[in-house]
Amino acid sequence: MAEHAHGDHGHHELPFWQKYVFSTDHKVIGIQYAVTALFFLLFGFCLMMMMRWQLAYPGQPMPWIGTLFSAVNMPEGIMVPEFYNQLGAMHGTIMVFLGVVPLAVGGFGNYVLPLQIGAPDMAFPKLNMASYWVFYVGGVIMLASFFVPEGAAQSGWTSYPPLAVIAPTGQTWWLWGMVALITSSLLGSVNFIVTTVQMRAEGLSFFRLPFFVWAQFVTAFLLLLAFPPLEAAGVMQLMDRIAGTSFFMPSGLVVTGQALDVSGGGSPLLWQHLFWFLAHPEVYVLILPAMGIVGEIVANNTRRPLWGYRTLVYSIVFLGFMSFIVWAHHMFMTGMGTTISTFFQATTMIISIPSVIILTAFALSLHGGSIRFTVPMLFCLAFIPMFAIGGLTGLPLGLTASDLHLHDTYYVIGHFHYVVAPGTIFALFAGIYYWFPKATGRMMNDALGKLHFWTSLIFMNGVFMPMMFVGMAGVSRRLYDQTQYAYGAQVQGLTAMSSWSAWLLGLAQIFFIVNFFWSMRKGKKVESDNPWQATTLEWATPTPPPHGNFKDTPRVCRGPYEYSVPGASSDFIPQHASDNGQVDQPESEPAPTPADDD
Amino acid sequence: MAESAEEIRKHVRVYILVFAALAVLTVVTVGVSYLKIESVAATVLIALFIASIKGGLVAGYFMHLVSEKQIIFWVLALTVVFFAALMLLPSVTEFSGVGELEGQV
Amino acid sequence: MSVEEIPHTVEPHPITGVYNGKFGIWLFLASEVMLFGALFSTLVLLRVGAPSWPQGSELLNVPLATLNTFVLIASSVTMVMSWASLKMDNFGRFKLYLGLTVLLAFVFLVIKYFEYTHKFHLGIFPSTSTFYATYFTMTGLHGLHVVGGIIVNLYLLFPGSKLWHTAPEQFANRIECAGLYWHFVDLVWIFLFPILYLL
Amino acid sequence: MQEKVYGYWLPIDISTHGATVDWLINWLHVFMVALFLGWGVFFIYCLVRYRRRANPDATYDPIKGKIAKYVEYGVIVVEAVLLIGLSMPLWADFKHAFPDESDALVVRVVPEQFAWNIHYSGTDGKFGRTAPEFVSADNLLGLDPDDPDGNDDFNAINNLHIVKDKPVIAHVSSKDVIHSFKIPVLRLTQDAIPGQDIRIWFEATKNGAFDIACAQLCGLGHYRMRGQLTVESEAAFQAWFDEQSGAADEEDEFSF
Ligand code: HEA
Ligand code: HEA
Ligand code: CUA
Ligand SMILES: [Cu+2]
Repeated sequence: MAEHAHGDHGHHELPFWQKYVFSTDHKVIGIQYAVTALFFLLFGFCLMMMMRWQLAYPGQPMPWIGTLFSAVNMPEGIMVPEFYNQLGAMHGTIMVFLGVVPLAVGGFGNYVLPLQIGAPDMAFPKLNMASYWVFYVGGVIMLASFFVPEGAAQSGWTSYPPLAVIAPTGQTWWLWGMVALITSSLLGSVNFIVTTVQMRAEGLSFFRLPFFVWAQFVTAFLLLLAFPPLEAAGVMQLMDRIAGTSFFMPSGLVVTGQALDVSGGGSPLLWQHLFWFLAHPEVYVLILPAMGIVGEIVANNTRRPLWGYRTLVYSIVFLGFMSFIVWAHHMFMTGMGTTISTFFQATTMIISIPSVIILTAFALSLHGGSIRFTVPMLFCLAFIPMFAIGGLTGLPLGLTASDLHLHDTYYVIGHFHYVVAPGTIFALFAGIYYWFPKATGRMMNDALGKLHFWTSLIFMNGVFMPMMFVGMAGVSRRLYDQTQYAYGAQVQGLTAMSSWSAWLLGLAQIFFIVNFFWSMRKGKKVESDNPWQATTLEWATPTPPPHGNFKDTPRVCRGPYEYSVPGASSDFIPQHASDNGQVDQPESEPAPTPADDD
Repeated sequence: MAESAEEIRKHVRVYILVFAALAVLTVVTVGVSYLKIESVAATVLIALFIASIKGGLVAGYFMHLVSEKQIIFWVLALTVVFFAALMLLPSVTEFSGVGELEGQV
Repeated sequence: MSVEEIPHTVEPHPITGVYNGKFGIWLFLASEVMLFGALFSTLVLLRVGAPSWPQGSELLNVPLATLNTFVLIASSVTMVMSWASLKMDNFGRFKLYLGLTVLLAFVFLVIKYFEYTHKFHLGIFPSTSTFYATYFTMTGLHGLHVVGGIIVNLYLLFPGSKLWHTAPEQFANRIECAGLYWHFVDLVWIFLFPILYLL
Repeated sequence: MQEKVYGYWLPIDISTHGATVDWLINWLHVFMVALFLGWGVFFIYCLVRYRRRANPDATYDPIKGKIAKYVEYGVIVVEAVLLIGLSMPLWADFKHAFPDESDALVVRVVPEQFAWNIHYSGTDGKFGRTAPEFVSADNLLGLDPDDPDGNDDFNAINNLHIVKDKPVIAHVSSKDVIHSFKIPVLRLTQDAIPGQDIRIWFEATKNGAFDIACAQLCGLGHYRMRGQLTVESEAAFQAWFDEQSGAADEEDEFSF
């Protein structure tokens, strides 16, 4: 962020704290989000690297690091099960709500979306700032919860009651934290939708929007409509914990030999419904912006238009819509009848189709391209097969008959990490490498980037591929020590392999962290405002973009990916360029109809 | 939305009418509830029906939905779809499941 | 010089026909619909699943709640009147109506306060039964929305109203948005009232 | 000869319904791998053929051709077939086509943190009434002492004994939090939800001792919530059953 200071063009000076701390500029807020989120990603990953020790070498003291922790959590360096559960729950929560969503939506969305639509800022800059700071508070609450008596939340990121209701104080903090995070996302999503609908530059009809903007737009609707039910559920779980209500507590509970003193009459499954009503759309919130980033970078680096732009757009809109009615595939094993389970299996199968189409379109975009293997492109290219593995392994989970064996095993962990880690995280890395020059005026180092890429790719697979087999063997997730079971002991070797890969993956990130900070000060300066020779509007601004973004309000004359247009003088025509004397409307485009939203 | 003062004055008359209607309907709801209708379904339906009319009046006139722009409708239509899913599916799932709710341990 | 003004804060967008704030507040209300939707869904699920469920009218104070319904409806009317007064350029009347709205909102809360404390005196708390849990949670959350509305309206009534003298249209828009929110709070109550108290 | 029970893929299957599950899992994976490899070949081909050096000028027009579309339709068809042809019937069978209670062994599975209480009805074949208020350290199930049906009931903690080739009906519930009753070799998972009584059934086809696992996070002891499934012959089972049930009866005698 400090780097950002140099690039400012110094008109109407604001005091430091208004410019960089309580800023209302979408770019500053975007960077604040991104940096905070990167910190959390690293933190969440560190939690996981600790857990991986216990998984690989159950019950053995953790060398060196183990001694840093209190005797409550790690007596003689050995992790206790409570602490393992805390780390697991917080890893999930932090990665999803404090890492990926803030980076993908808060960071990239805030920074790039207004630029790509040619807007001077977000529609509600103050709200935008509020959204960041509410997020920040949520993050602080989450972190602080590690220090309350008996530690942080330990009932999984899903916080299923009754367990979560009878859990120690950390859970209450988790709930307050979630309330803050959800509120922040809501504020953000209102802003994104209004900005996209109301503030597109002249000529930028909906079907000329970059794919990334579409992805963010659909994502915003998911955040807007899926998050409130969890907020309500969170409030109810808080009531259960604080006011002693029984929303999620059935009658007749006997905990550790004591009849529980609650009125009863609640339903534990109700929580699961409300949670997954949020959390399934949420997983698409994790993937859609990633797909958007990949779309941008693939088009840019193949030097040809994305294959089937409209199909892609329809696919993500459909994906967003469907994601609201598949949630119960997380609940197949709760005793669901045939009719309902068939309904949810069918919707789950249906929702996989648009993903297939999107991936197909990306792959077809390569055909006939002139592919530049830049660092961002490498990450995107890896995204495609990695997401495919993650997506394909979703299919056996989506059918009850196979989920019967695979539910809540490491196979599930493998499935979704393939989509979120070598999938989303790779796309986010790609986005950082890609937009870094816009934000800082300097390129990131290529050699370090390539090292980062290849090591990450290898070790990511080393972490998650073994999990598929561990899960197939039947090993449950959230298991402190799988050697307790004969079939777990059998595959312990694979688990150890995962762990070693995870630690190596951690080391591989050093390339990135060094590159990130080094390039900020010492990276090669960009020679033009458009170092990737891209078409979209964010490259039409000065570098870094000043407050207010554009020198002159851009006027858009064409679609987003006009690369290698036959007969054009260069292999790309920016969206706002009006060369060849052409001013407007090369093809007959219907007037923008904002009504066809998700 | 540059409405003339004259139009606004017309609006005001509508607001007063709506207010009256809402007041009357409130009395009706309460009144009906004292009738102690046997069928639970009927009671619920009547109550919800009246509430919907009242809600419709508020949304339609106070919130100007009757003359609102398309885009607002699209947003609301979408919301209504998911609202319906949220209202129906959890209960349907729970009560068509194979489990029986039991007081027993 | 760069472009700095955010378009359509006041002027409606030529295609959508609405200004940013109005679109934003409607989106926000859409999310509120889902928020309360989850609570209503909870009520339905718990109620259908319960072996027996009390009749609200036998446990809760229907006359007070009916009175509160009138209060809230009246405040909705004054709210919309305050906006209409602005549109008719009558700032004084606007202040009167908005002040009334805030006052009525306070009345609502005071009545609610009596209802709650009465229950507490009887030893009835949210933990008493799932019926009371839903009652207190739903009305409590609604009450918080009322408080939010009061804060916004008070702001617009006093410090915020300066805007009228510099940007009357923008100020009227703000009142409209505040009004939309306020009517929504009223609307939620219109459903809460029969569902909790009468059924 | 010792057959390998557990390995790097599915464990052995000793259930009557497991074959379908395994068939689905295996063929679905073949399909997935085929799809992935098919796409992979195309993908790699593109990367090599259309790298910048080999193809300095990109083509503007999208490639035509129907193959991608056919593949997509193919995916739809396969998914539909698997859903309608396999998953649905299996689920219907598993959830609704229960064997007759008289032909089956009926047990109640009532887990708690962190053990599996397996409630057998005893020789009288009737389960005694249970209620939370009766739960104590030596009455983990909360059997009502006044209910004669419960006298010979017994609780085989962490020990599920069943008979080979005889269907079992289990009523799965929970005393405290949600657990999940998982027996990998039976291809069985059923969440145990407090306040609900969920009926499942299965049938084992091989003798032996196998692991029962808890598949739902239930607290700090989740990882060690292991039970043992013993599948044995009718005779062996009966001997064990009579012994347990008699012992339970005697115990009750003392306490009255
Ligand atoms: C970004 C996140 C993300 C995404 C995109 C998905 C996508 C999908 N998920 Fe996943 N899922 C999660 C995150 C995600 N999931 C998480 C976090 C959990 C666990 C939560 C918890 O319990 O803690 C979970 C759990 C989960 C379950 C519950 C399992 C259980 O608990 O028993 C199920 C079941 O149906 C499921 C199904 C699916 C399906 C069918 C898709 C589909 O949308 C996938 C569609 C994609 C494809 C089918 C790929 C097609 C591609 C090709 C065919 C191209 C081929 C190749 C090349 C181009 C090279 N997921
Ligand atoms: C977005 C979501 C996300 C992401 C990205 C990850 C990433 C990873 N996860 Fe996680 N995981 C979850 C979401 C996620 N996870 C969830 C929801 C659960 C379930 C929790 C539960 O059971 O309740 C889970 C559970 C889970 C488990 C199972 C635990 C158990 O069941 O007991 C394991 C086991 O190995 C694991 C491992 C990993 C690993 C090795 C990574 C690695 O891929 C991590 C790689 C991380 C990076 C590569 C970050 C790099 C960041 C930087 C380098 C920052 C640089 C900083 C600056 C420049 C300032 N995860
Ligand atoms: Cu019991 Cu996990
Ligand atoms: Cu899902």
